[in-house]
Amino acid sequence: MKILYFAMFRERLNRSEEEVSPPAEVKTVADLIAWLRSRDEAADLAFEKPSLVRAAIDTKIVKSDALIANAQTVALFPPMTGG
Amino acid sequence: MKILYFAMFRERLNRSEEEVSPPAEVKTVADLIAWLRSRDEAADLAFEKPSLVRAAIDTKIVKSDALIANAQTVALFPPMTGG
Amino acid sequence: MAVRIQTAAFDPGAETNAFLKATDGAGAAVTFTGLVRSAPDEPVAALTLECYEDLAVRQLEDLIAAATARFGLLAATVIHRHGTLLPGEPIVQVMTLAPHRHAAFEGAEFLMDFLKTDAPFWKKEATGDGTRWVEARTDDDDARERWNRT
Amino acid sequence: MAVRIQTAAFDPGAETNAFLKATDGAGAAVTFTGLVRSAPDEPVAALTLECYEDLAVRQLEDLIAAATARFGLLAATVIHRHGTLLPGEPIVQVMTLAPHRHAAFEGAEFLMDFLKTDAPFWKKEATGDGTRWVEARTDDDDARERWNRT
Repeated sequence: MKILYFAMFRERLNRSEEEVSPPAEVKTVADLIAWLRSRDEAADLAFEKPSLVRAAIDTKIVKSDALIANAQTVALFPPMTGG
Repeated sequence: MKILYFAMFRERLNRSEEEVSPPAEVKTVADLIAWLRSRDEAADLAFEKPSLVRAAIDTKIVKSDALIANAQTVALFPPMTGG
Repeated sequence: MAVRIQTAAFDPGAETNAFLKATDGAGAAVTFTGLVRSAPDEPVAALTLECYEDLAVRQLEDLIAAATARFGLLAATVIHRHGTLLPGEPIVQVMTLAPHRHAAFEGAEFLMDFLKTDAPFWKKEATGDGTRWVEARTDDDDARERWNRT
Repeated sequence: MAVRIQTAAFDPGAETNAFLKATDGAGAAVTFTGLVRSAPDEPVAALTLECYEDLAVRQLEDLIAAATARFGLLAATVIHRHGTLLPGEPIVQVMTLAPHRHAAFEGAEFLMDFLKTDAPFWKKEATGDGTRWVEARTDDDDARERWNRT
């Protein structure tokens, strides 16, 4: 599964994407974020406010309880500031 | 005093302006319209619905009770349809 | 702040670009362009606008001053044509510049809503059945009236 | 209906004129242009926009489809830049075409209000004090929310 990071998350993690293979008990976007935080101090800091993490699965915006099974790409990003 | 006519009024009266000298008892725009109607069958028809006559005195829009003393130019026109 | 009343055609995009020359402190610009409309159910061959030019300039300058004060506009311009126009041709263009988008949008809508009922232009449509003066619309009065409620 | 995401600069007026090429049945066109804002009290040296392009195209196409259905638009286009922009440069342009003016205005405002919160762009400002990510504004959420009430 590919994870994409944008904006402040990309900067704090110093990478724009990575391939990960989370264990079977990581079922939702919220689980995935918790698992990423458990692996890595930079990720722990970047995602310390879960209310400020937005996600998309395969270019569709989802809520944090969305299931990641079958996801090819999960994008994690801060609230959007377009326009 | 110069009277200007616009749009449907100009067409019905077949003139865009004229010089008039109303008698002293013609004090307001409404009086002026009534006096114009009394003089002329075309004007009588053109101004038969007073609620559809708008007026400006010296390029300032006024109500029908506005006084015409000191007016140099009185314009009479239908409701505006700009834009 | 500028008002232009003219019979000549104007170029909507060139006017917008000229308007956007001075944008200090601006974050938002709105251009409204009104076009001669001809629809299959209401075909119009041509539209002729008559104008009381001296009064139109005065009314539009007053409207721009009111919109500028009310919405904090940085600039506003109104261009209005008269004479005979064909379907698809621009009749009117209102442009507003503001620090933020709501002011720019509201300023432009305010100007258009008042312009419809308070600027001395009169429209005559030519259709297959001859010509007729366009009547003032009560929904234009309603659109204008909403600004007195808010 | 068109969405363009690009790093290249665009010409606001030329885009409006291209958009106004096909105006059958249209009476009203609105162009909104968002500019990089630098004010004396909040000076900005440059603004860098980051974008998730595949998601942005999808989100903007969905927003245009929603606005078109809701307001009966005849056409709508969104152009959005990313990369580094200087004060006064256009960031975003939304254009709508409709039979009448309220639909054109409302369609453009709807698109801008949703674009602010639902299009995956992130802004980073460079000022005299360094750079900082622009935080999402709660009044942008409020602006978006009003369309769910009406």
